Amino acid sequence: AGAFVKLSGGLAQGGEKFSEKAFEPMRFLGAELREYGERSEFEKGVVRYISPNLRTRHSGANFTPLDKLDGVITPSSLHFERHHGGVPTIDPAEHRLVIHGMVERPLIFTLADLKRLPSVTRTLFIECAGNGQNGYRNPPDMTLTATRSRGLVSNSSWTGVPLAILLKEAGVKEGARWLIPEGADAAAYTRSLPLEKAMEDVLVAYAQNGEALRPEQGYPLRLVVPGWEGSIMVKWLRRIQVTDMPVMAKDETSEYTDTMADGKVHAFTWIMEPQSIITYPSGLQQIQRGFHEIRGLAWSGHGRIVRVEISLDGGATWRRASLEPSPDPLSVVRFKLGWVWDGKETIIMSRAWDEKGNTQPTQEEFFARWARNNRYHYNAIQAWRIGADGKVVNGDKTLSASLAPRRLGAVGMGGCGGES
Amino acid sequence: AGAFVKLSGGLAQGGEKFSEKAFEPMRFLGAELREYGERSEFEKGVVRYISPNLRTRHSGANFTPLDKLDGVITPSSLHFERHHGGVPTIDPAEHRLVIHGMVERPLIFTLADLKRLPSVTRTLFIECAGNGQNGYRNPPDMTLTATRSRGLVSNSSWTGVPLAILLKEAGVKEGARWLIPEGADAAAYTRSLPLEKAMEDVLVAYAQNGEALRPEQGYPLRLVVPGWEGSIMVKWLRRIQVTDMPVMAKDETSEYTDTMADGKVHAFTWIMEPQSIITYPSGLQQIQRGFHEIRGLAWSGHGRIVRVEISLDGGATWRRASLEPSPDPLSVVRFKLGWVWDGKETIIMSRAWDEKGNTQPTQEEFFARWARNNRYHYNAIQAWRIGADGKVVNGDKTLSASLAPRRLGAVGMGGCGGES
Amino acid sequence: LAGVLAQPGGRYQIGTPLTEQEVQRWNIRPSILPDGRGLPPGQGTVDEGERVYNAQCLGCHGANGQGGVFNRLVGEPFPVTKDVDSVDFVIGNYWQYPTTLFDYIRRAMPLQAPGTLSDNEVYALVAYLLYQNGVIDGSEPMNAQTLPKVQMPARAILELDPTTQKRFPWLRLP
Amino acid sequence: LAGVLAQPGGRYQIGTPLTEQEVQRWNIRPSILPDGRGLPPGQGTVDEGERVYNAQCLGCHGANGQGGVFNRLVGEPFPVTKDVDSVDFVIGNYWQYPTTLFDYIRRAMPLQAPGTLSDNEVYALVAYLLYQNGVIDGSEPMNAQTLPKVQMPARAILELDPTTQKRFPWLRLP
Ligand code: HEC
Ligand code: HEC
Ligand SMILES: [Ca+2]
Ligand SMILES: [Ca+2]
Ligand SMILES: [Ca+2]
Ligand SMILES: [Ca+2]
Ligand SMILES: [Ca+2]
Ligand SMILES: [Ca+2]
Ligand SMILES: [Co+2]
Ligand SMILES: [Co+2]
Repeated sequence: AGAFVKLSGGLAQGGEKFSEKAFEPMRFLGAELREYGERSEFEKGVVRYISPNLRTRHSGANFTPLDKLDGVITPSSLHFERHHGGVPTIDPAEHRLVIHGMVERPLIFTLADLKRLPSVTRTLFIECAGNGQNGYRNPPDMTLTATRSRGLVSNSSWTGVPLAILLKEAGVKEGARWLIPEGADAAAYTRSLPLEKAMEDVLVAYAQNGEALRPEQGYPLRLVVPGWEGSIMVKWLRRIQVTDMPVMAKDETSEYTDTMADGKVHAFTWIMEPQSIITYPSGLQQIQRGFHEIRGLAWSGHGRIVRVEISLDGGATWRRASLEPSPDPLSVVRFKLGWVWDGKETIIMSRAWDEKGNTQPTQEEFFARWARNNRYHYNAIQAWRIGADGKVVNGDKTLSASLAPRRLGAVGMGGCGGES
Repeated sequence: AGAFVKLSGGLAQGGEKFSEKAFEPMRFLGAELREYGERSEFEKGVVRYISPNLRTRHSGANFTPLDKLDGVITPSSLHFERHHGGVPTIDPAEHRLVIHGMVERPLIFTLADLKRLPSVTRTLFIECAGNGQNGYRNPPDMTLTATRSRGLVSNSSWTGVPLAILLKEAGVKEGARWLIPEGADAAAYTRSLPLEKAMEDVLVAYAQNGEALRPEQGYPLRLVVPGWEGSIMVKWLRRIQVTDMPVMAKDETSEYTDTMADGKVHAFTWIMEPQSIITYPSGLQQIQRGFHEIRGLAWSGHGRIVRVEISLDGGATWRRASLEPSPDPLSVVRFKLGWVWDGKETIIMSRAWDEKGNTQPTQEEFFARWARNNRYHYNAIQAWRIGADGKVVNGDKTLSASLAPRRLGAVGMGGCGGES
Repeated sequence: LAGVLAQPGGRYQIGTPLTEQEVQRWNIRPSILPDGRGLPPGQGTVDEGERVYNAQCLGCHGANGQGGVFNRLVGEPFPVTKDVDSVDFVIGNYWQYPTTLFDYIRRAMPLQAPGTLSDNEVYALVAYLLYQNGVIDGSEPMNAQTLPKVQMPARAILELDPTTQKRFPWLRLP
Repeated sequence: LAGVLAQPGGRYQIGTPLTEQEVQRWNIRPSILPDGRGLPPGQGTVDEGERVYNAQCLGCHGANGQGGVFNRLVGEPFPVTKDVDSVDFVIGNYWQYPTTLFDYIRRAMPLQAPGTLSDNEVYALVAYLLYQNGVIDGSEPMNAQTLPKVQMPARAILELDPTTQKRFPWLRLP
């Protein structure tokens, strides 16, 4: 952080249009066929961001490097991580999923069992409820990047068996309303999930982007709960208890509850509100005059993104970006707008609208509802300021002291924003 | 090969429904947050197939392990490879793309230049023209797997700049009809591509599944030519010459031409015909009685797959499989059909239909048109035979000696089927 | 989904039934519901809790739960306002259900050796932490009867998210 | 694509113009078109070709191009029929354009050191391989004038793929 990344640089050093080095690869045989590929050595700098402030890497989060990626699929090696007791090493031959509680017949499933059953593949975002937490800093963090602003989101193609099928196999009893899924990690992580949602569209996923789930994503089994906060999508899934009451687990009471401006605390804020983030040009990048395609990502747990607007004048006027076709209503979508930068200081922003008519608040609107010490579900519009020198920095306004905090949330020692 | 893979096995060894080992991961802290993830150690056997018969791994192909993957995205580490002089190591800061020949102004582009321009992301299959070559063996190869039958196909989300934009920047001159793209590999691989196709939908891609192209896929730049044979999608792209004539390169004359039953040789067989392959249950897998979801992959270079049919009786009757929603007309699509296996010997097959009404031929129909020594564009229906013991093997028929070869194509020492 | 081809009984007949005893063996860290269901036999006092805390928890959570390398567990004031830093959200001012404490400590603490505390030790730790937070007076031992009856101050400010309420009109917080 | 925002001249003004000389410097392995465009000055004979072949190619392609570790380059019969194994598709019976030989050998061979042959050596190798395949009598040296005029027997059986013809009605094979 701190160094500006020259993204739109032109030619080779020294004014030459190309160098003799460009011919080198043509002179020798390259690498042989391999069983399993790796990325180029020149891409080794594209990594998940891990805050230097973390007290432990056994419970915390890291960020998908949104400002260094293209398209909408998150490479599995770069999917953001969040866990509470480290990533367990699970032998899939020993792993089981048990469904018990208010059911006709408790059942135990092997992985092979689950893979025989009807499967579904969907492209879905997973977003940490703590995403955006760096937006709570006031005055704004001038070293903010798109990654640290909104990188607690990733987007993958998930394959699994509908949880509804497993529940029907076990036979849910009259009066059941809730599921308590449990992980096979050290923290035996649990949450509460309404049976109703499970019967609609929840997946017990075993594959991610075509291959087995990654360890950090719950290998060999996890819940995928389309559109809801990531923390409910229990990983390393080993047990689902069917009940008539939610468990009110630590991570749905003492964490993952929202503090509101009216002094109340909100529980079960499950559906993720619309978000958008401009990834190019974005914080700590460096651009040059002339044409650029402004690009970013948008998503909403309420449904399909139907419109993304971009302002090139600090929010005074807005124009419509074009959207790439989206594989699924609950997938991240890529937005784009062609633009010629004239070399003058410019504030750019984006805001997303979903099919239900929801959009993103300004910072002021957000803090009018949420308390300034809240840690979750921050989705206010992010601004970037392009200086006359082409350097891009956080363009958020400094809020009045009474409205927003000087140091809170992720920036302090609690929460899951990944920086503490 | 030779060993049968028990995919639908039930419980732990010794009749126990679960073992104490299942609790192990819960007793200790797991792995820490990491900058770059890796797959589980238990998945290390999921690799690209490299034939033991290859004379060199510097020019050849390997196969995507279709029978071990789910969904439709091919993990980039498992995308099939095909190259003629090894995989070059290219420094993206030194790499350039030059457009020259019949243009108003020859132009040189850095990677940074290309990334400023309008971008497009599409999910597209890439299939080697040699895919299916193992189908030329007669009698059929009883060790065939879905991977070795059709694994020279992969499916990725590609991001890049439309080639049309670059050509317009350079200004194509009157009379130009062709492009000759060249790679920066040892073989300086070239092909001919009609300008007309380039103006429609060809991409100069720099990203694959969200991140930079993989080295085997052309890092840092490759052509993606939607729906056409993979060999035309020049990798490590360094130069595009605009001409009025095709170059008739080695790999569009002495290779990648089809020998026909009438004695002729066909050039420029670019559009990939419909294909489908059942991946579960498939060759060398082992199943048990009861319910299974039959699953497979289908694609066509002519356009969207609109129907896949499955036969459970060796081709006598066909029923319609369900199709997962497809992100793009030229993406691979996943098909599925629920089925209860009664323990009797069964021959299963699939055939795909595209939106233009094209479908797959039987072996006999294919060899009535193509010569038995042809090496490319084999898309005949693949059958699997499930024995009464649940073992799955190649279910293709033995053809009469006059129709099909005993040993040809990929099985010999030429061609790109990846086995020679 | 597989309509015509499904097995007798309309089910897929996949998955193996477990006996209630096998379910118990699998369920090594049972969930505790807010009404106390799931709480095991046994009990513990504040004093016992203090001893276990000092031996097993103090290293991470500090003397008297005041915070150390990791989260503080004890603190004031109640109610939390928007000026209370979230690092000061603790059991006394923020936890809304007493059962959560038992459930969480038994399943997840101590961090590096979860699942090693006895039920009596967990009851004692719960008693100690509630006492330290000024929630209970410590006169009664914690057990399956007393624990669910504890009133957590922060329950008063907990509400259901309105968007969730609209989506699930039947939903009431315990 | 970016409509209203495009730069003056309707272009994006991205990419740097090259001089014709810079294009030449970049174009280290120029393409040879079927009509001979792109062929360099220089020439080579069958005898010269034999010497280069034995020194640089024989190890992989065998004595007289009969095949070794890698592809055979020389062989009969013509025309290829469906009974000819594809490993016997060679220059004499399967290659359709003489210019392809020059283009390919110069750009890609020898496998481990491509780009190291002189133009004269490439002409000589082309002469040698065409002679070995019985395509030429070897009386003339190979050069930019003679090479494009060589008639390859396999050109007679080459046709455009009918699907491609339908898609691009203007397309004719050279
Ligand atoms: C080795 C360090 C360590 C030890 C020892 C430890 N804890 Fe913790 N504790 C943590 C960490 C880290 C967390 C945060 C876990 C998370 O949510 O990711 C935590 C969280 C907690 C919480 C939840 C706090 C909140 O408000 O979110 C409680 C309660 C708790 N511990 C109690 C205990 C008790 C009781 C013991 C002793 C039996 C104990 N801890 C021992 C590290 C430790
Ligand atoms: C180290 C091994 C090696 C050497 C030395 C070598 N070649 Fe090759 N050659 C190959 C391989 C491997 C191929 C197949 C390349 C491919 O298409 O992937 C090939 C292909 C060819 C072909 C195309 C054959 C066809 O019908 O597809 C020609 C022609 C050829 N080589 C000529 C030469 C000449 C001339 C030389 C010497 C100047 C030479 N080779 C030296 C390995 C070699
Ligand atoms: Ca806390
Ligand atoms: Ca925490
Ligand atoms: Ca050949
Ligand atoms: Ca070859
Ligand atoms: Ca809401
Ligand atoms: Ca065709
Ligand atoms: Co979170
Ligand atoms: Co091929």
